[in-house]
Amino acid sequence: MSQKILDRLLEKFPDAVLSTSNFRGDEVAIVKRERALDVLRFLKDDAECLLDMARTVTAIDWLGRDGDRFEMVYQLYSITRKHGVRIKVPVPEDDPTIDTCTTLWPGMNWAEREAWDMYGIKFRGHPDLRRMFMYEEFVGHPLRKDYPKEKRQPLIRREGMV
Amino acid sequence: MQLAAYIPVWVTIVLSIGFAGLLMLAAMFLGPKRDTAEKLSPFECGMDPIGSPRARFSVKFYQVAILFLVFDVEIAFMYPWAVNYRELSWTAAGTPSAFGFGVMAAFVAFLGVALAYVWRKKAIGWD
Amino acid sequence: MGLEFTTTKMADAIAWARKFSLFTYPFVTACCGMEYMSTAGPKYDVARFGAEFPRFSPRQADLLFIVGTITEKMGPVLSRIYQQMAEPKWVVAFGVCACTGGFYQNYNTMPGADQVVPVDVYIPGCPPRPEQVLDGLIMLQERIQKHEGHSQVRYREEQALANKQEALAQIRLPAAGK
Amino acid sequence: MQEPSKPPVPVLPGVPAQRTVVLGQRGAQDLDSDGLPTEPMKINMGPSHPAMHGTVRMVITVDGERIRDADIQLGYMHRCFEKESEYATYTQIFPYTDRLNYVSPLCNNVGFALAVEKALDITRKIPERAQYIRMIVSELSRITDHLTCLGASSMELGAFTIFLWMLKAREWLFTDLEEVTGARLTHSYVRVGGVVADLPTGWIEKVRDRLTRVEAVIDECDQTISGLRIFRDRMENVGPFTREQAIAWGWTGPALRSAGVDYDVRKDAPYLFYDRMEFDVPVGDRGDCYDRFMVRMIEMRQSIKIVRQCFDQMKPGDVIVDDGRIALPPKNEVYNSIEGMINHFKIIMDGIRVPPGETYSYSEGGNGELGFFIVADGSGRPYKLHCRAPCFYVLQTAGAQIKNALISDIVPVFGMANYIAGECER
Repeated sequence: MSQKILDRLLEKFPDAVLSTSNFRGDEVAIVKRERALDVLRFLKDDAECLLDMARTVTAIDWLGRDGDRFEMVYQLYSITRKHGVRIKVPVPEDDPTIDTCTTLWPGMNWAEREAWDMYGIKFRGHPDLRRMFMYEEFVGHPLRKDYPKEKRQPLIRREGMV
Repeated sequence: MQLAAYIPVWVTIVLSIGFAGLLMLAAMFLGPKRDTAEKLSPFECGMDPIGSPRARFSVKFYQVAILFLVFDVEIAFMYPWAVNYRELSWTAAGTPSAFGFGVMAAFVAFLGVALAYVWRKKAIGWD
Repeated sequence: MGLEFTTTKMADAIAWARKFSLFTYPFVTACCGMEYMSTAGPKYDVARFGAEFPRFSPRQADLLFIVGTITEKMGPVLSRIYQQMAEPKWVVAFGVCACTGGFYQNYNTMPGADQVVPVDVYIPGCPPRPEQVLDGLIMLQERIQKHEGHSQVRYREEQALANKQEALAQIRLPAAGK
Repeated sequence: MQEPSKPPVPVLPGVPAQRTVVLGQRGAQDLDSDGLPTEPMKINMGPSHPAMHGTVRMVITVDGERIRDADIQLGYMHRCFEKESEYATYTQIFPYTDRLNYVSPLCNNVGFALAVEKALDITRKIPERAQYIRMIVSELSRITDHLTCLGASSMELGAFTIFLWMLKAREWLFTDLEEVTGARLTHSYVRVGGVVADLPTGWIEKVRDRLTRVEAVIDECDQTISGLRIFRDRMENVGPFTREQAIAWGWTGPALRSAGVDYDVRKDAPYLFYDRMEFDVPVGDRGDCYDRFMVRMIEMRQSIKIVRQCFDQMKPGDVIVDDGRIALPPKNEVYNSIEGMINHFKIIMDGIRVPPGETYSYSEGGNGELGFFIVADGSGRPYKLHCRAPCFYVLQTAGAQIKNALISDIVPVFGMANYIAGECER
């Protein structure tokens, strides 16, 4: 039902949209990183789409895949129009930064801080980009595929405890 | 001057001060003193204390505390009055008299004026 | 007999009084908190054991109830609160996360609260049923009565050490006098 | 009056550049200023605090009782749900989803099961009875969620009796759910393709009568506390939020409905058989703590209505999809036939094979829209599983809600945000 969002996207940003797909009823559009903020702003303000609620922002770590390692995922929804779309933005490993979307949806402030904490993707223009969950002394970004699951960095231990 | 009438009052005072004092002294001498630096640091929900507890705080706290004190003492005076209310409202000749009620009504009225003044000056609320 | 008889009887009497009036500091973090509510609630009422009165300041508590998962970030907090409690103090690990970290074996979950504080009674279960918690509490009360709590043992060792040093000091004095 | 020449007032290091007065040097502006100058004080409402539900650290800058700024820090209960689920098969993730929002665990189970079924594209093949059972247990779980939230918040505001009454009702539901699922709190009752076991016989009549008693307890609490002058003064227009603010900040569930937006996933994107159910969605207008309290109070009654309708419409049948690659075969088949044993072994050892692809599925959890974003790579373990936690976004605005409020307003705001550590910090 939100196929028309993808059509509008293709007609408005033919160069920015790399590909669109429809898997199990979820409309997905992969957008270039440079034009990502313009596409998101268009999706939010355009009378036709009006995606006023961003559900969640997260990242995927495609370690070992050729091409860009990270991929930002924006899950958007419109409460008035009752339709939604998923925007994915590939982010290269050597320069893991992207524009923040808190200017459009302030609700994604903490979600982006969590993506920074867990995946190490910097958000340009984020009001206060600090670690969301881990403590400052923690080194590394735990949800990356190359971070071992049980590698603890303990802050305090009783004497005699490893 | 029948000083004897006040003996129960002295007894209660001595008992209360004695009991409280005894307990505190016992705790001070018998209780184990095992102070470590960590234990003496102020409790801040488990985090390192921020700033010093000696910082200056707003005068409004003092204002609210004093006002509470005034009306608390007012209530404290009502207790002995309420206990003797039956005797106060009968004259020796057995005819009902409004003395008991009148005394407390006047007392409350005075403090009512104080309450009205404080209420209008908005000293009770916080902002 | 003399002093020892009275002190042991006195210590037992005090231990009996302490075990039935435990003031708990509920260090509640996770799902076990829901079961802690049920334990303190009307049906499984923990007040029957005298341990119902939660004190939210370590100064006034003598039983630290570690309820739920302890993460690495929470470690320093737990250790500081344990040290700010007055002796004698006891620690109960409520739930398998507090005992061994449960099925969270990862970078931010501490494998058990005893990595940071000495625990007296471990209550397994995820979350443990209120009956299990009451059983754990009874076990703790037996330990208190037998003076086997960690802080009680440490206190006795320190007393013994102090007495020994004192005895040593007396022996050396006459030699200096001659 | 000639202005006496006085030395410039030194600004204390570390204290923000606010008008600072050194005692004894009263400048002209101090005499006629309305209030006496005060200095902000930083207070640590740390992780181990009853109002902070045990795991939130908040550093508040306080001017007397008025809060100037609040910085909320999480992470004290981050249990790495997403990292753990990358190392567990789909069936093994159900116990982890129980412990996300551990106040309404079955809503999480159902939400996750729907997400995996959407990825497998078998949503239509789930037997009817299993879908009805899922609706019943998730609505009962939603009632326990609201009972705990309202009870705990009332206790934090001083109404301890409401806490005990609501806990009494919650105990009844715990025992009923325990009969079905085997556990009081961490049920892990739902499976991909259906539920583990059918309802015990006679359970429906027992729960029907139980619901009438729960409803009586809810009415009793409603009459006692909702109209109470003190309670309303503490709750009304504390942390009000407008429609636009609520949508922009990603609010969902009771919080968003209290701000005036009637968005309920069970109505907007009906899953299971919610479209056959007839229930209404309460909506507030000011978005403050009192509206959130009343929305949850009314929602409990709607959930009871839904459960009753499910009981009426439910018919006997099997409770899990009979597809060897997804559901475990019945035990006698496992021991007596080769196919059964192979199926059983394949599913247990390397999990349910979900075809590669990404799906986002959402359902109405206790606190709002609970979403699961699954990236499957064809193996039995998800490549990535992200959980959209509804109270994560409501708590984000707690700092804004209590700005310029009194310290005592922190308690209702945190109570009504229904901050659940497991779900918020995953």
